[in-house]
Amino acid sequence: MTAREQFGAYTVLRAHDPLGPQPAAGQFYMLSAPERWGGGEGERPFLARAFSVLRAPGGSHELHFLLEVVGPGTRRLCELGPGDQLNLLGPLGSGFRPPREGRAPLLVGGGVGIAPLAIWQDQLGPSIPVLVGFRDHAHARGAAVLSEPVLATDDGSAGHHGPVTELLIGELERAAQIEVYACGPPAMLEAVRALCADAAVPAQLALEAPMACGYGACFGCVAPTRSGYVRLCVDGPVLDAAELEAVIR
Amino acid sequence: MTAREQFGAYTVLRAHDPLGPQPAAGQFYMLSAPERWGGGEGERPFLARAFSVLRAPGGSHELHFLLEVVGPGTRRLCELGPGDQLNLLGPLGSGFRPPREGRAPLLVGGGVGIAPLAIWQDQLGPSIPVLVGFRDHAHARGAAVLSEPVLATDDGSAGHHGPVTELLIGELERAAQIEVYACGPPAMLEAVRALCADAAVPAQLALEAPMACGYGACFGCVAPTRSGYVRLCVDGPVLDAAELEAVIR
Amino acid sequence: MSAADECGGVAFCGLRLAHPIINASGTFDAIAARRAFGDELLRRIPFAAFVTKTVTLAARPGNPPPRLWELPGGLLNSIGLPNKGLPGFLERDLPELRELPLPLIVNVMGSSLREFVLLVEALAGREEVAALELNVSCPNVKTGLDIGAVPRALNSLVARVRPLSDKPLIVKLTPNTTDVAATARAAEEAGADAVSLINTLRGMALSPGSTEPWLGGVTGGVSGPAIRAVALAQVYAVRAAITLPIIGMGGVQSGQHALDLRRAGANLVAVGSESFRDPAAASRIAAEVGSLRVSTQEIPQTATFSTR
Amino acid sequence: MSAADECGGVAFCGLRLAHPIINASGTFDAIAARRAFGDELLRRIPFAAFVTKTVTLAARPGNPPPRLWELPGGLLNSIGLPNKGLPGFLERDLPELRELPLPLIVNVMGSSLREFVLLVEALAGREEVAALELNVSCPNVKTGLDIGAVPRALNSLVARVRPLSDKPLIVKLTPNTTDVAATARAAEEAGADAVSLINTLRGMALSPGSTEPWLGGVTGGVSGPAIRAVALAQVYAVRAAITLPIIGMGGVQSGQHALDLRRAGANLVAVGSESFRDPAAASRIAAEVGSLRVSTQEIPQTATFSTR
Ligand SMILES: Cc1cc2nc3c(=O)[nH]c(=O)nc-3n(C[C@H](O)[C@H](O)[C@H](O)COP(=O)(O)OP(=O)(O)OC[C@H]3O[C@@H](n4cnc5c(N)ncnc54)[C@H](O)[C@@H]3O)c2cc1C
Ligand SMILES: Cc1cc2nc3c(=O)[nH]c(=O)nc-3n(C[C@H](O)[C@H](O)[C@H](O)COP(=O)(O)OP(=O)(O)OC[C@H]3O[C@@H](n4cnc5c(N)ncnc54)[C@H](O)[C@@H]3O)c2cc1C
Ligand SMILES: Cc1cc2nc3c(=O)[nH]c(=O)nc-3n(C[C@H](O)[C@H](O)[C@H](O)COP(=O)(O)O)c2cc1C
Ligand SMILES: Cc1cc2nc3c(=O)[nH]c(=O)nc-3n(C[C@H](O)[C@H](O)[C@H](O)COP(=O)(O)O)c2cc1C
Ligand code: FES
Ligand code: FES
Repeated sequence: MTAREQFGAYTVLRAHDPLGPQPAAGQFYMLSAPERWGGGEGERPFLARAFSVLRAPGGSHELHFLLEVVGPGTRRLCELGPGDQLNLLGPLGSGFRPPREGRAPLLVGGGVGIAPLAIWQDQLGPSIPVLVGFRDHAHARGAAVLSEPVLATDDGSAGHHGPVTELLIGELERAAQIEVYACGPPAMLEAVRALCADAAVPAQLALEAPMACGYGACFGCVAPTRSGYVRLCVDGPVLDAAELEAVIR
Repeated sequence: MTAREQFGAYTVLRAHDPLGPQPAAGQFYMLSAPERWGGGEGERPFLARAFSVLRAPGGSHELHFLLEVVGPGTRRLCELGPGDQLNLLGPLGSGFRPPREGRAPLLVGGGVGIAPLAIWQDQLGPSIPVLVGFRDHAHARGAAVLSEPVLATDDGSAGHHGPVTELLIGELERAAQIEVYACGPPAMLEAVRALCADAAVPAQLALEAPMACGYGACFGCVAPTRSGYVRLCVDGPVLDAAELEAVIR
Repeated sequence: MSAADECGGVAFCGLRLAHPIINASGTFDAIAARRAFGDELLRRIPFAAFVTKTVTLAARPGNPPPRLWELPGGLLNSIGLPNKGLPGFLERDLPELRELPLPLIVNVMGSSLREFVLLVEALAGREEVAALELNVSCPNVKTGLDIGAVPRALNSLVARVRPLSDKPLIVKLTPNTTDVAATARAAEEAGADAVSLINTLRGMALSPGSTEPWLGGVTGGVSGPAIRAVALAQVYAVRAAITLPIIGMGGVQSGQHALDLRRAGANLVAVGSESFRDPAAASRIAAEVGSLRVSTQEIPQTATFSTR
Repeated sequence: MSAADECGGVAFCGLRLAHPIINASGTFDAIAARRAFGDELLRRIPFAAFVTKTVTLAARPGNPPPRLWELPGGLLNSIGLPNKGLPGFLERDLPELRELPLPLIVNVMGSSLREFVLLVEALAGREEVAALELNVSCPNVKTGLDIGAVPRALNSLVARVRPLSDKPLIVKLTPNTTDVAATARAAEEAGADAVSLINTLRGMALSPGSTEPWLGGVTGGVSGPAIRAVALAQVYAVRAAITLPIIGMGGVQSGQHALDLRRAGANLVAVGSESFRDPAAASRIAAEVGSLRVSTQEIPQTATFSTR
């Protein structure tokens, strides 16, 4: 761990990974703390936790992650400070693919789901538009990790008052010119999927599922697709929206 | 927790217990830390741990304990510092009984077993003789909790070179005038028991056994006596040597 | 206590209990606890009914020590059912236990059908006794396992002792079985009034650095959080199989855990190993169940114990 | 690797293994791991033999999600044996798995005697396959339980498939039974070459704040440290009952745990859930076993364990 920063309700952890490969946007790591994490004595958290790469500044060998505390694992990780060890396994999974010929990327994020959009924007360029939705003002402060985000909040405390998908609807007028990249809670992703499907806009969705291993060993992280269950850790987490009947749960 | 002090290989923990009753010498408490101790998530240490009262200065509502780190429970407790909460249940068990008519107390301790002898000496008076044995110099520094201890060490680094029972043998010349109070490892207690039995000297032995509850609920802490198994937490930990065939384990 | 008020009373086999939390057999000795904590215990006993440790016909010394081993999330015990035997229980323990302001459930175990008959007959007429629990599931004693794990044998046992007493008859099922629903059905068909589960899972530990078993009893029983998921599965399976009331137990440490067992089908919930960690744990758990049920933020006052 | 050098080789059913640590079926997908970690995996695979996830006759999608729930000291899974089915396995997986520089053990499960026969027949002639493991113990699939828990049924099954193949036949016993020694004896008498245990214990979790089961498959299997003491007891009981080699597993997280299982009677030790926490865990464990053996002189050399 090299640094820990707070962005409203979110925590950014920075870690030094001198030997690891450069991750692609949309890939993730399994993180755990070496102490007070299972470690032979069996407490919960027991399994490592999955986190998208927020940012991996070229040449720095640094990895940044954006965390929201929702349970014992995220709580424990957010206690770590500079100098503490952080166990990491990755990069894992397959990330975002470049947009189809003739289409410009449009990024859409909800809550902590903005994480993979930051590294994607780093690669695509800071002027790539990104629409982001948050619960409230404290969460909206997380938008600071992005370049020129267009904001929406559920409670109207910052930006557009309403779900981020209302912002997306406006953009779908350019249906023939865009490709959507989205990450966020299931309900948001399902709304994005349905809107894009109706507008015939291709979309790449970064999904989530509870993961025990992150490298295809447990078959625990499946999502239903048109061709059956797929393991999100090896066949995702980014899936083409066309593969999905719906984003569930 | 009000203070933590180091005596060589031993740690003294002081805790404030404003509402608790005054413990008797030889009684014990079950101690645990409120955090990182089972607490709904199931790590080890899971059960509380038993510790003799080292000292309970009258009127101070303070309890002192002497700990040697031997595993996860003692390690965790010795991490606590002033201001940290300490869970305690007690005083538990029955302590030392006064010496029989016409006999003067002689205290004999081994290692961390000196703990209950300190509070007993506090009550009986600082001139009561106490013989103590330790592994080596670092452990012998624990003797500082006693008043005018006569020392023995296994490696000869302090005091008599040999087991504390060799010091006891000399004292047994006054067989008709003394009553022995002993606490220490099983092998030492067994030697004390056998020597006292041979010399017809009454002895009270503070025994140990792994304890799950400390208040008679689990039947886990039994020691074999002439009248069958007894629970050390409620029928001890101090037993009359005459009740024992031998101190085992 | 306030937990009881908030929960409202609970009916169980004709008994009226203040709240749904009782103790698990063998994990709380009210007589020893009264010695340790004084008469205050009688007023503040954290359970809504008191279950005795298993009583056998003849006195038993229990297993040689060591009897305990700590596990990740629990403990392993081979206590071996030490008890004074039926005559000792009737003469020495029962007079003390009747002073508890609670319904008394006596847990018994025989090493043969005949012993079970003698035990039930002897207790049938004691008005101090509110209900009987048959331990057919203790993993440390061969007979318990055999009877409790074979539906046919269990049916015969329960059918044989059923007519001997009007008192509610609770059958404590063994968890070390392939199909706990089948044994629950056997108990129901034979006329049991309730079942309780789960007892401990058979487990073992080796002495550090040796091939010798650590426990004096060689194998022991696993209890505590480590068995909670197994308990939930078995209670759920039994609830689907029978309509009798169920006493659920296994790794309960909080009101949430108790509520989960109730949601899985238990009517009462017993607290076992958690009482070792805190003698007042059941009181806290009952209060938590109460507040979870009425969904209030305020945690009622719970009992704590101090020794005198 | 050094673990192998320090341990010396291990003989198991005629196979020569570099060390005594293998993977538990269904807890390591070598094909997916190679995609994730690259060809380096082939050189650094932490096991001394590779056991496949259970293969069934027809392809199975597995259970609906959620499939995982974390426990104090372990996890609960209801994966539901997703796999490509026998034809898919032979065509797509086997060519990739044969590239592993390790003996390959194929784990199979049928939903009937006939399916088991077809599975064993189909694999009997494949020289890529070093041994077969019969999964008669998966708690998520009804048939597995039924056959594996009834000694007579298990005996018939093993006796029926035994003549179909010269390959070592390992029977993976169910732990959800009253008497695992009886099922082990049934497997031995029917001609099995080894047994493996324990599979997961049946467990369950509820969705937070609801009476609905959390897992898509309703109940699941408990694995990890929470079941370690149960595994030790069952391996010990089986060792006392049979002379066949045993593959012990359940909650192994360290060389000490592996050594404990060996001391209780296991010849090989399989690492399961711990690999989820760290894909190289088995490699560390093998190294720890090696160094523990060297430094602990009093441990007797077993027949199956010789230095080369
Ligand atoms: C590919 C991927 C990328 C991700 N990227 C990010 C990211 O960049 N930033 C981020 O903050 N998060 C990210 N997540 C989510 C993150 O992994 C989870 O928030 C984290 O695992 C939660 O762990 P926890 O221990 O804090 O909470 P948990 O206690 O595990 O709770 C999380 C949820 O799990 C359920 N739950 C509760 N108890 C249990 C239990 N015992 N067993 C199983 N489930 C339970 C509940 O629904 C609960 O709300 C990502 C997930 C995936 C799969
Ligand atoms: C009445 C009484 C008074 C005591 N007074 C004192 C005192 O004043 N000062 C003091 O320092 N100590 C005292 N003790 C001893 C103290 O309780 C133990 O040292 C303590 O419980 C050790 O806990 P641990 O977690 O540190 O070590 P543990 O890991 O519990 O190890 C202690 C020993 O237990 C065994 N062990 C190892 N693993 C396990 C396991 N999983 N389950 C069970 N046993 C295991 C081993 O033999 C090991 O050496 C007293 C004990 C009693 C009963
Ligand atoms: C130390 C100990 C002693 C026990 N003694 C008995 C007993 O005498 N009779 C009985 O029926 N169950 C006995 N049990 C089993 C408990 O009643 C209970 O079924 C089991 O411990 C599971 O609950 P828990 O996880 O809350 O402890 C005992 C359990 C423990 C831990
Ligand atoms: C996610 C998961 C999937 C499993 N799949 C299988 C399987 O397909 N076939 C099988 O025989 N056992 C399966 N098992 C059981 C393991 O092989 C092993 O018996 C059990 O997990 C105990 O070992 P552990 O505690 O080290 O995980 C699975 C276990 C887990 C946790
Ligand atoms: S997390 Fe284990 S297979 Fe995906
Ligand atoms: S420690 Fe539980 S009875 Fe003594």
